[in-house]
Amino acid sequence: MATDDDLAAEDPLGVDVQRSNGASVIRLAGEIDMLTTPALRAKVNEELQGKPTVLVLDMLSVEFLGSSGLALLVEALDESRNRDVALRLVANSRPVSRPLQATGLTDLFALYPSVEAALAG
Amino acid sequence: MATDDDLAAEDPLGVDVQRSNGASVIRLAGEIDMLTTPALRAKVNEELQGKPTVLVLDMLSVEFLGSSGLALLVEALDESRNRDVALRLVANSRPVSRPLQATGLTDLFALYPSVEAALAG
Amino acid sequence: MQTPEPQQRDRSSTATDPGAGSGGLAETPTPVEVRVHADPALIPSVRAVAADLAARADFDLDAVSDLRMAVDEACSALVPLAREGGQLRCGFAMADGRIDVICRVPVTGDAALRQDTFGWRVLTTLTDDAQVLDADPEWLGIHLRKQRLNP
Amino acid sequence: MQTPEPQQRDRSSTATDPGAGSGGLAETPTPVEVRVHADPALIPSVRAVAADLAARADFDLDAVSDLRMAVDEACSALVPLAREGGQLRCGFAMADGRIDVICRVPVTGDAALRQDTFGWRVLTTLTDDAQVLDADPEWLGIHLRKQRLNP
Ligand SMILES: Nc1ncnc2c1ncn2[C@@H]1O[C@H](COP(=O)(O)OP(=O)(O)O)[C@@H](O)[C@H]1O
Ligand SMILES: Nc1ncnc2c1ncn2[C@@H]1O[C@H](COP(=O)(O)OP(=O)(O)O)[C@@H](O)[C@H]1O
Repeated sequence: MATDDDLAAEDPLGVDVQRSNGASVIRLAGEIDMLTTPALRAKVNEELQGKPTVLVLDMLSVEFLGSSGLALLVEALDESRNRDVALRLVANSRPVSRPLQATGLTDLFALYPSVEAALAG
Repeated sequence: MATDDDLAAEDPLGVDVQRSNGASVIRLAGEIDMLTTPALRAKVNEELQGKPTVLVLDMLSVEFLGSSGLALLVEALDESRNRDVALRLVANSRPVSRPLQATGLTDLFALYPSVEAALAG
Repeated sequence: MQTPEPQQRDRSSTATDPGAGSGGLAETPTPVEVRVHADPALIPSVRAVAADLAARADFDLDAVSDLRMAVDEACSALVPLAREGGQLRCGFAMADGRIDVICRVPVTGDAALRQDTFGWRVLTTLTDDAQVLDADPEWLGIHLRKQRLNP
Repeated sequence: MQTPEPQQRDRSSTATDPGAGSGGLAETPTPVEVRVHADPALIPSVRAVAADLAARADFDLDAVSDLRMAVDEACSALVPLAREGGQLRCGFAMADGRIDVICRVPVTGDAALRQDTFGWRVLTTLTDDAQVLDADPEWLGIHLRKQRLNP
């Protein structure tokens, strides 16, 4: 938001991508909400287009997950199926697990407690 | 505050006293502010009146320390000197160390990292 | 305990009846109110207030998370409908083991809140009650209620 | 960076000039405002908002702690002076690496804020600037300013 310059001085969502051996790992840190979802969507789509074998979303450092973020996860799941990419989420704390559970989405996703476990499959 | 019953449903400051071998340990948990300082003052004065050799204030679980709490600590220090009680604070985290430091009070107090260290002196 | 009373009689509860105030939805008195520029960048601060109040009212951690998320949904739905330069106002009333939240923004005549979205479904899933407040032509709001599970 | 400009020209900063608003101190527009019943039990929620805004404005942890404490002091000094049933209002403006806070309560004519207390000394120690706002006969306020140390 350009109007409140200092408020949004720090990007509230960190997105870091690492690729190796046909796997992409997107490490997220911060808050996934209406404000930060669009940039994340672009990044996830970019990785899906590269057709990795596995796409891991490391959400261990996510502090908030709103419905726009949940919608993005659902979209990414469908798109990963279309492209034969295995989408795997890494999440073990309340800010991610509670929204998935409360909205009944937990069972849709392949959830892992660590990036290593997700890469091992 | 009787008017906003549910807001203050939980006492925002836990105070727990243990006495043994002439030492009193007051364990505090929560917020020390305008609202909670009066009850804490009564408890501290009660312990000082018992003239223990050592009075330890365990502040490891204190989450906020306002000026009313700082003023109480300063009072308790004077009173402990009058009564020949060794007052020792246990504190190692920002919610306590920063207020003491920012107000220049750190040097007045005997600070310890743990209750064991405070009891050992 | 899970059965909200149909009528509310104590001071803080009547304040949550948005039809009661003479000032309309804009001036709905509650014990706690946050007013921010209707800017998505300020929604995180509003949802943080909701979480803080729920934690202080002794809601369990899942319920704190649910209320944070529900308030985020309500604000995210309303802010894009706000009039240029308008305020997002969220009032909170804590009573009888529940929290009532009334979020609203000033709108122009044709603003409407979609209830056929994923966001609205999430909001209704996370709360015990969610109502659109559209009786005031100048303001559009959402009233949420969340019960505490533990007594 | 540590030299506050004598005059403020952008939108959010002029909002921090309490003399500017036509509504007096009661209606001092800021990007974020919290209004609560003037009740000591609600001060923790107000200081939590101050800490949240400072953290989001990238203040270091000591500065977040200092602002939380300074706002607690301001509120604790004002709430006992508030008229029966009155509101404590705290406005926050974030700009140029600093946060301005204006806290105020409605008062009767003879209310005065003591500046010879330990609490006031703490408040001035923790902030870069602290002013009593007593130009409005109906409201009494405190204006605090805290600079971010890191650029
Ligand atoms: N039981 C809890 N569960 C979840 N969050 C909590 C809980 N207690 C406090 N918090 C959160 O931690 C933050 C700081 O809390 P605390 O240090 O107790 O507040 P303060 O210092 O403002 O009085 C608050 O913003 C609040 O949202
Ligand atoms: N860098 C920080 N330093 C201190 N406190 C912080 C920091 N970031 C966030 N907080 C506090 O932690 C609480 C929750 O933060 P967060 O989960 O990021 O907020 P939210 O989910 O509301 O968007 C906030 O109330 C805020 O005061």
